[in-house]
Order: sequence, then C-alpha cells, then structure tokens
Amino acid sequence: MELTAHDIITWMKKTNEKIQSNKEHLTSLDQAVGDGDHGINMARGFKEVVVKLEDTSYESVSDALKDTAMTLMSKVGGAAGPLYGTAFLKLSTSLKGKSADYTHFLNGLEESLAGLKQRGKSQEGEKTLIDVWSPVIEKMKESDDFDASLLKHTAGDSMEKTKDIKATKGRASYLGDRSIGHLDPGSVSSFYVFEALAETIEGGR
Amino acid sequence: MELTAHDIITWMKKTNEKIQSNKEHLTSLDQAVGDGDHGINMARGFKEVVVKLEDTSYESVSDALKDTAMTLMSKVGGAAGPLYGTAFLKLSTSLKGKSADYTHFLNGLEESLAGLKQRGKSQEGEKTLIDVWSPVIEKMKESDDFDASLLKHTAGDSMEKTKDIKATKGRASYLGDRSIGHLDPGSVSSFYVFEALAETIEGGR
Amino acid sequence: MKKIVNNPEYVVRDMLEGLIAAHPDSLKQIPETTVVASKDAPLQNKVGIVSGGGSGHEPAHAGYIGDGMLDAAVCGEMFTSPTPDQVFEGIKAADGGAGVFLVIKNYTGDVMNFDMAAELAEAEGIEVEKIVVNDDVAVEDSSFTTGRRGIAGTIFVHKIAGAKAAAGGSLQEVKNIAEKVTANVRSMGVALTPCTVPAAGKPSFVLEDDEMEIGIGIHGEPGIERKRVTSADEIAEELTNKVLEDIEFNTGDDVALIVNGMGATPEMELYILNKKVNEILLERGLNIHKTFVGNYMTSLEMSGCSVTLLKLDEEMKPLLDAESSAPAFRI
Amino acid sequence: MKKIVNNPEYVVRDMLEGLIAAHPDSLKQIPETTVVASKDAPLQNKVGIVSGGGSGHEPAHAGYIGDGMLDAAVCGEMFTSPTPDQVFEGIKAADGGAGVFLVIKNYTGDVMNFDMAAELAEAEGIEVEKIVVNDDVAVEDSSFTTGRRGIAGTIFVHKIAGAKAAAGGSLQEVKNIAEKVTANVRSMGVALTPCTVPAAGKPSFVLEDDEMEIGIGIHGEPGIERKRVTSADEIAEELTNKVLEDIEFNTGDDVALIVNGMGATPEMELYILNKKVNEILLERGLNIHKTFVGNYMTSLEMSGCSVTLLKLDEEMKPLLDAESSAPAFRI
Ligand SMILES: Nc1ncnc2c1ncn2[C@@H]1O[C@H](COP(=O)(O)OP(=O)(O)O)[C@@H](O)[C@H]1O
Ligand SMILES: Nc1ncnc2c1ncn2[C@@H]1O[C@H](COP(=O)(O)OP(=O)(O)O)[C@@H](O)[C@H]1O
Ligand SMILES: [Mg+2]
Ligand SMILES: [Mg+2]
Ligand SMILES: [Mg+2]
Ligand SMILES: [Mg+2]
Repeated sequence: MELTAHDIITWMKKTNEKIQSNKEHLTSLDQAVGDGDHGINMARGFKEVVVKLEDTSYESVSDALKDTAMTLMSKVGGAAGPLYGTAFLKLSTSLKGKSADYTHFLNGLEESLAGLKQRGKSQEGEKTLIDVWSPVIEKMKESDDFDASLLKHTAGDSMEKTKDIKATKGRASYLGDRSIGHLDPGSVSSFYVFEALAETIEGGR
Repeated sequence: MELTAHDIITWMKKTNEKIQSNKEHLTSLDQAVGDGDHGINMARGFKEVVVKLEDTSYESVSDALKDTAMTLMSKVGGAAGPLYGTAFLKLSTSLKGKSADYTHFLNGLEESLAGLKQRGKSQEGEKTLIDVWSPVIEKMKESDDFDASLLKHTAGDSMEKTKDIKATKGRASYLGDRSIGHLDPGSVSSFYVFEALAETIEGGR
Repeated sequence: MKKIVNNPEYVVRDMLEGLIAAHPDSLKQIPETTVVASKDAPLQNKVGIVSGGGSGHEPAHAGYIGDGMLDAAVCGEMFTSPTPDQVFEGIKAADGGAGVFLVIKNYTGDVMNFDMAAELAEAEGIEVEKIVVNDDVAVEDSSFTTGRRGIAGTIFVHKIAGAKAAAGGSLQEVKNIAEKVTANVRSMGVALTPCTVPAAGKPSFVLEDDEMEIGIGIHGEPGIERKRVTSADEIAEELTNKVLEDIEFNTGDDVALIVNGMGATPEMELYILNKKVNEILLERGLNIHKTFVGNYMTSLEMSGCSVTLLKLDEEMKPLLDAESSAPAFRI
Repeated sequence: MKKIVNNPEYVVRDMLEGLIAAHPDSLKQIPETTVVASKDAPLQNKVGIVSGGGSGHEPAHAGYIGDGMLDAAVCGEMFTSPTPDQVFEGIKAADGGAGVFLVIKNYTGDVMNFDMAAELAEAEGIEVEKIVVNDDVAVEDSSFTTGRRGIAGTIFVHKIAGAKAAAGGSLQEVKNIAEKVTANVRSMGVALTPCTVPAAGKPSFVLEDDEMEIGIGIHGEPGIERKRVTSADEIAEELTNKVLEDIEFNTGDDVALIVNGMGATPEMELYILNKKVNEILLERGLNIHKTFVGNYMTSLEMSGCSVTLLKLDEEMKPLLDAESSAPAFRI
C-alpha cells in the first residue's frame, strides 16, 4: 500500500476530529501535570491544518505534510507546536520526491523521531510523546506493510504505559514522583495521530 | 440622683462590654446596609476609652466625658467617630462646672443631639443613630429623674423602629428602598450606650 | 478568607511600614501617625495637597504622593475614614505656608472627619480649602441620598490639582481647577466578586457564581442592578454609556479615560474592556487624549472594574500631561 | 469562571487591541502578528531586546517595552509560548542592525520556539543572542527536571540588559550582563488560590480553603509543599530564606528586591509581606538598594506572591537605576 496526498488529508481530518472531541480531555490531563493548555493548543492547530489542507490542492504527500508541519508550527505554540511541527516537517522532507510506500514512510517516521529527540533534547522513558512515537516505529519495523490494528494497539498501549513513567522532561518533570499515575498529554494526542493514521489505512483498503 | 465621674466610667465600661460582645453583630448589620466596619470601629474606640478612663483620675463628670469624646474622635473613624465624639463632647461642654443632676444631664443630651444633627447634617427619620438619641431624649423630658427602665425601653423600641425607615443619610441611603427591613447599625450601638446608662443608674440606686 | 496578613487589627500599621521600606527615598511616615508624606514635604510656598480615606484602596492614596501630585496621604483603618487628628497631622505635614488643599471623597465619614480637621487647622492659622469628589454615576444625586460617591475619578483630581499646585498655583486657583475637574469627571463600576475586610473575616456581600453587580461602590456599597455576567463588550457598553449620558459630550471633545481594576481583575481583562470602551468613545466622536489602564482605586481583592471619563479643556490638558513622580501615576 | 472577556478564544487578540489603544504614543502592534513593539523600534545601531512568552502574565511582557528596557514583546496564547514565526517577527521588529537579544524564560516550549526563531533570523542574516532565565529556586536544578523555571527575576534581566543596550552596549556585552544578572537572581513564589485559563473554563488546580502552595510556578505548576496558610511574616520567612540559601550573600552586599503579586493579591498584602522581607534582609546585613512592590509577573487572577532577590555589583547597579520609560517599570 502507498499513501496518497489525499490520504494525508484524510489522516489530518481524522486526527482533527479526535482532537476536537477530546479537547477537554487533553486539557484536563495537562491540568494534572502541566499548565492545562494542551487540548486548546492542539485543537487550535489541527483546525487550521484542516482549513489549510482543504483550501489547497496537493500533488505530493510531501507537500501536504509540509503544510501540515508549517501550520502546526505557527498555530500550536507551547512545547507541542515545535515538536509536532518538527515531526511532520521531517516526515515531509524525507518523503520529498518519493512515493509514500511503507518503507519510505517508515524511514520518514524514523526521521521524525530523530527530530523530536533533537528538538526536545529528550529520549525514550522521559514521559513525553516520544514514548508513543518510538515504540510505534519500533513495532512498525517488524512489519512490511501498513497494519492498522498493530498501529492502534501499539500506540494505545504505549500511551497507557506513560502513566507509570516518572517525568524528567517538560512541565510534568516539576512534579517529580508525583507525575507517576498520570497519562502524558502529548502521548495521548500522539495516540490520536496514530489512531487516525490507522483508520486512514483501514479506509483506504 | 446625680451622676458622678465614677458613674461615667462605669457607663463607658458597660458600653464597652456590650460593644465588644456584639462586635460581630454590629459588623454584620453594617455589612447588610453599609461597609461592614461599624462593630470593628466601635470596638476599637471604646476599648481605648476604657483604657484612657482607667488610667486617669477624674474630679468631674465633664472631664471624664471630654476624654471619652476625644478618644472616640481619634480612634473610631468613619462616620461614627465624629458623631459619637461630637455627642460626648457636647455633653461634656454642657456639664462643665455643673453637677450631673437630671436636669443638667438632660440639657447636656439635648446639646448632644443638636451636635449630632449639625455634624451629620441630618434629622429624625433618616435611619441614623439620631433615631435613637432623639426619642430617648424626648421621653426623658417627660420624667424628672433618671428612669432606667424607661431609658432601656425607649432606646430598644427606637432601635427596632429603624428597621422600617428608609435611609436617606449615611451609606445605607445608597440602598434606597432596599434599606427598609434592616436595623441601622449606629442605632444599635446607640441602644447599647443607653442600655449601659440605664444599668449604671440601676447599679447606682 | 485567605490573606497574606499578620494580626488583622494591625494590617494598616504593617502595610505602612512595608510601604515606607519600599520607598525610603521618596516617602516618609509622620511619626506615630498613619500619615504618609513626600520625603521633602512641606515645600515652602507651594500649596500642599492632602488626600486620604480608608485603607484597602491601594495604591490610593499613598501611591499618589510625589512631585506634581500629593504631598501627603492620610490612611484610615480598613474602609474607615481617618480621624480628624490624623488628617490634621497630614495637613501640618503638607503645609508650606501657602495653604493646604484637601481632596475628599464624598462619604459621610470622610466629609465629617476632614471637615473637623480643617477646623483644627484653621484654628492653628493654616489656610485650608477642599473639594468633595462625587463622580460615581451609579448613585442618584438627590436629597434622598448622601449624594454621589467619590471613586476612581478622584485620581484625576489628585493629578490636576497637584499639577496646578506644583506650577505655583494659589490655594484658590487649586480649588478652582479641582472644582472644574470634579464637575467634569464621571465614573461607574462593576463587581464580579466581593472582598473581605481582614478583621471582619467574611465577604461584605454575596454574588452568585454567575452574577455581577453593576454600579458597585468601592467599599462594596450596592449598585444599580445585579445581573448575570455578560461579555466584556456588554459590560463596557453598560458602564461607558451610563457615564456618557451623565454630562454633555460633544463631537471633538477631548477626554481622559481610566479603566480601573478593582483589585483582583487581571490586567488582561482590563485591556479587553478598554478595547470596547475605546470603540464606543471613538464612535461618539470623542478624542481620547490619554488612557490609563490599571489598578488605581481598588477594593482589596474585589474583582471588577470601573470606567472613568474626564471631559478636558485647554486648561486641564497640560495639567494632566504635566510630570508626576508619584509611583502609582508616573507621567 | 467569572471574567471580563468576550470569546475566550480571542482574549489575546482583544487584549492587544486594548493595549495599543491605551498606549498609542509609545506602542505599536506589528500588523497581523501578536508582536508589540516600541513605536520607534527598530532603533538603528542599538541592540534590540526582545522578550515574550505565553499571555496571562501581564504586565509581562508588553508592559516592559520602553526606552531602556524592551524593544518588542511577543505575546503567545494564554500560558502558551509564542510560535517561531511570531518570535521571528519580534526579532525583525527590534533589529536595528546591531543584533537582537532574546530574553527567554526556562520552559521547554519557550526555549524551543525562541530557538527556532533565532535559527530563522540567523538564516536572514540577523545576529541573535539569548539568555534563558531560570530564577525559580522552588525547582530542583537537576538532570531529572527541565531545570529551574523563569519567573519574576526575568524583570531584572529585561531592565539591566535593556539599560546596557540603551547605553550602546554591543550584543556580546548585553549578553554578558544578562548572564551576570541571571547568575545572581533568585525567586520563589506562593499561591493562595489558583487561576483559570479562559478557554479551559476551570481552575488549573485546587487548593482547600485553608491551604497554600509554596513554590508555585507562574502557570500553576506544582511547588514544594502544600500547607495551611500561615501569617505574612511566616510566608515572608519561608520565601526569603529559601532564596537567601541558594547563593552566597555576604554582609554588606547590595541587593535589589521584587515583592511580586500573582494577580489577585491586594497591594496592601504585598506591602505587609515586604515589611518582613525587609527585616530579614536587614538582619542578614544586606543593603537593600531598591525595592519593587507590585504586580510584575502575574498568573491571571491567582492570589499569592513571589520574592525575588538580585545580588548587585557596581556594574549592575547603575544599569538597574538607569531611566526606563516602560509603563510597568518607570524609573
Ligand atoms: N522536552 C520534550 N521532549 C519531547 N516532548 C516534550 C518535551 N517537553 C514536553 N513534551 C511534550 O509536550 C507535551 C505538552 O505540550 P503542551 O501542553 O502543548 O506544551 P506546554 O508544556 O508548553 O504547555 C507533553 O505532554 C509532552 O508530551
Ligand atoms: N449623616 C449622618 N447623620 C447621623 N448619623 C449618621 C450619618 N451617617 C451615618 N450615620 C450613622 O453612622 C452609622 C455608620 O457608622 P460607621 O459604619 O462606623 O461609619 P461608616 O459609614 O463611615 O462606615 C450609621 O449606622 C448611622 O447610624
Ligand atoms: Mg501545556
Ligand atoms: Mg461602616
Ligand atoms: Mg466605614
Ligand atoms: Mg503551555
């Protein structure tokens, strides 16, 4: 299977729907361990992404992802804006001039992860969205084509596991041990991103 | 009967006791129609009056009343400070060089009332402490000696009647018709003053 | 009641100590009084300007002490007018031989205590004049009330009378300009939450979770109407229109504006309100000469705001614009 | 949630309009951005100073724009770091050819967004340097956190870096002095009540009626300890001692002090706190060069305060004392 520019638009629309309907949930999670704006920020950003993608016609996956990245970068703010912006920009750059087949796409996601780590000066196990992106990508490497159910489950499990981690990056790190027991908001929004990707794939089959 | 300087001290001590134990009541009443400081202000003032009177020895009723007046004037503040200060100062001045027999004392109270009216630019029926001082003095005129029970009852009834008056002076006047149904805080503190005077007289019999 | 205080009975004393400690170069406390004065007061041959009132309205009034504004401020107990002897101390601290001008807000207690102080001062040969500020349009100005209350418009009286005195104006000239300001200034406020006097321990009134009180006084005195909290734009319209209705404003008139916070309202909200107030004034064809947004005349931790408009003329304008070193009103 | 707002999504936009309307002579908004700049920015051959961060901390940051302080402030959404493109606009607005200096508070989002903006600026040939302020001693400075947060101490960085730039300092000189200030400034705060982001609609955390949180962050981030509200004196001791412990202070050292209100705390309470803070510092043998009491770095309508101490030297002192025309920090 190969993703098209149209698939990217579907992916982002689905992500947006999930984020809009879970805006308050994300904000509550961020109120518990951060400053309570994650839902508001992500909702503002993805709403704009959908507007942008609907207003433009795309030839390539890379172009659609680039606009997604730039819109997130300029509309989300906070920690999540540069992080998601970087992730999608790296994916876009990696796919430039290439088809979005499984191998290329997965390579692109690896670039995204590297970008996240560099931008956030962080790594796995620090209770950030990296704890969803990294295991999802690891799991994808074991497969050789898109697998919606694998994606969903890995993302979901990884998100759940952030509960047990003690935060050492981002605002939640101020809580120290008290961060344990709470989901990481960025990991939850990342779960929506991958769940939406899974549904896009399913729809595309 | 004739009041002595010692009686004045007793009177003020008894007034102070009543005000201290009703400080919160007076403040609540003032919260309903004013700014909620009447109890606090009167308690601060009368506490100082007692300290002052206990620290000094007095030859005359007039001198004890003068110190009472000056202390209230400089410790109470707000509307009540100048009003009570003026009332006791007029009483003191009127009794200067005189014995505090019934006639002289009553004359003095009439001077007090005139002083209150002048200082407050107010008259009967405006829902102020004048609505206690004035009827008490009127009633006292019908008698030719101190009458504790008359004093208490007139003061008490008059205080109660302020409930039905619409305020046209002081902070309560901002409430207009909504001031009806509330006791006037200054009338309640004035009731304590006259009740204490009645008890002083009773004690002196 | 959650407050950063020690003994509630000593809040004013403690505050004054902390205030002087923060401004050792510009302010002094007159020993054993609650009077704060400019470090170099009295200034010889300058009319002294004295204001004051109950505490709890900070930065009013001590924050307005400075060159071009007040010489002394008399601080009463919480929401309680200061006593005549204290006001008299304030007058003496400000008296440089050219007379002293008193700025009084129209409350029975303030008027009586300041009047008595003026009598004491005159008995000692100090010439005293005064103004009673009554800018609050929420109160009906009739014989059935004690008249309109003095609220944030008082700041403009401080500023313009202060500038006149600093410019060498005589006591009578200072009085004349203060009367002009008072005749041309109007305000109205709103409260979203009440405040608690520390020694009282409970709020002075109660508002439901969705209620506001239009026309509130700065001691929590009742306003015109209690209603559901509306939008910033609607609040701006309600307050501004009520103020605009009260005196004649003509197209092209210069006005000065205060959007005043009651204490607990974030500056962000005051600016949001100011946006709409500006639009209304511009639509009315008025020329906004100067705008002041901030906490100028507060009610402890009350949340809410007030809108003050001063209709300016060519005499008042330069006096409003003149320099002031007062920490709460630097110009 | 009771607030004077219109649509909660547009609070920042509305606020900026009201802000510019209030300061038409000194401030401008860069069209279609959330950047506020000095009316006469950029100044040729002066190092431009740019600060910013999430909104909700007013008067931070736009209130510090003025001669001798900031050239531009970038306003993010509520408690949300501004985006790289906006910060880049701020940099361009402040760039007069001598380079631009960024004052960043140490939060992951701020650091990332400002870094990316610096990259964009450098790609366009604008020289950029920066400081990350981390004065909050409530946070452990270890590899297990993102490091200490930037809070009210940031104001001193604005002031002193701004004065250095105004005095003709080079970009490197501005950076050097900003690093010195950051190395010598420490703060700690306390919250008595939480605050509510308008679009969130509910408070960011809950405190019981008798509780306070020591070491609170300016976005409601958790502190060190939650305990019963104590007296002003005890709060002053707790905050000041924690700050004093953190760097070496010697008898006779000059310090500058900020007693900062979090938004809803009356000025009266800040002065009451200041009284005790002063006593503690004097007892320690320190020389209080200057004290600032007021709302400088707020968290909407949070009630509480913070204490900031800057250990001064002969280089910083005149820069702190230098003139500033910023409305929130006039000197
Ligand atoms: N250094 C970091 N590296 C990777 N992810 C991070 C880092 N810091 C924060 N995050 C992610 O960002 C999320 C918070 O985003 P958001 O609430 O929008 O930003 P802010 O903390 O600035 O308010 C966290 O839940 C976490 O997943
Ligand atoms: N003009 C007036 N004439 C006579 N009494 C008055 C007048 N104004 C107020 N009072 C009395 O003063 C009382 C209020 O006193 P207090 O609360 O101490 O002063 P304030 O209103 O300044 O807070 C009222 O209850 C009323 O009895
Ligand atoms: Mg957040
Ligand atoms: Mg009262
Ligand atoms: Mg009072
Ligand atoms: Mg944030």
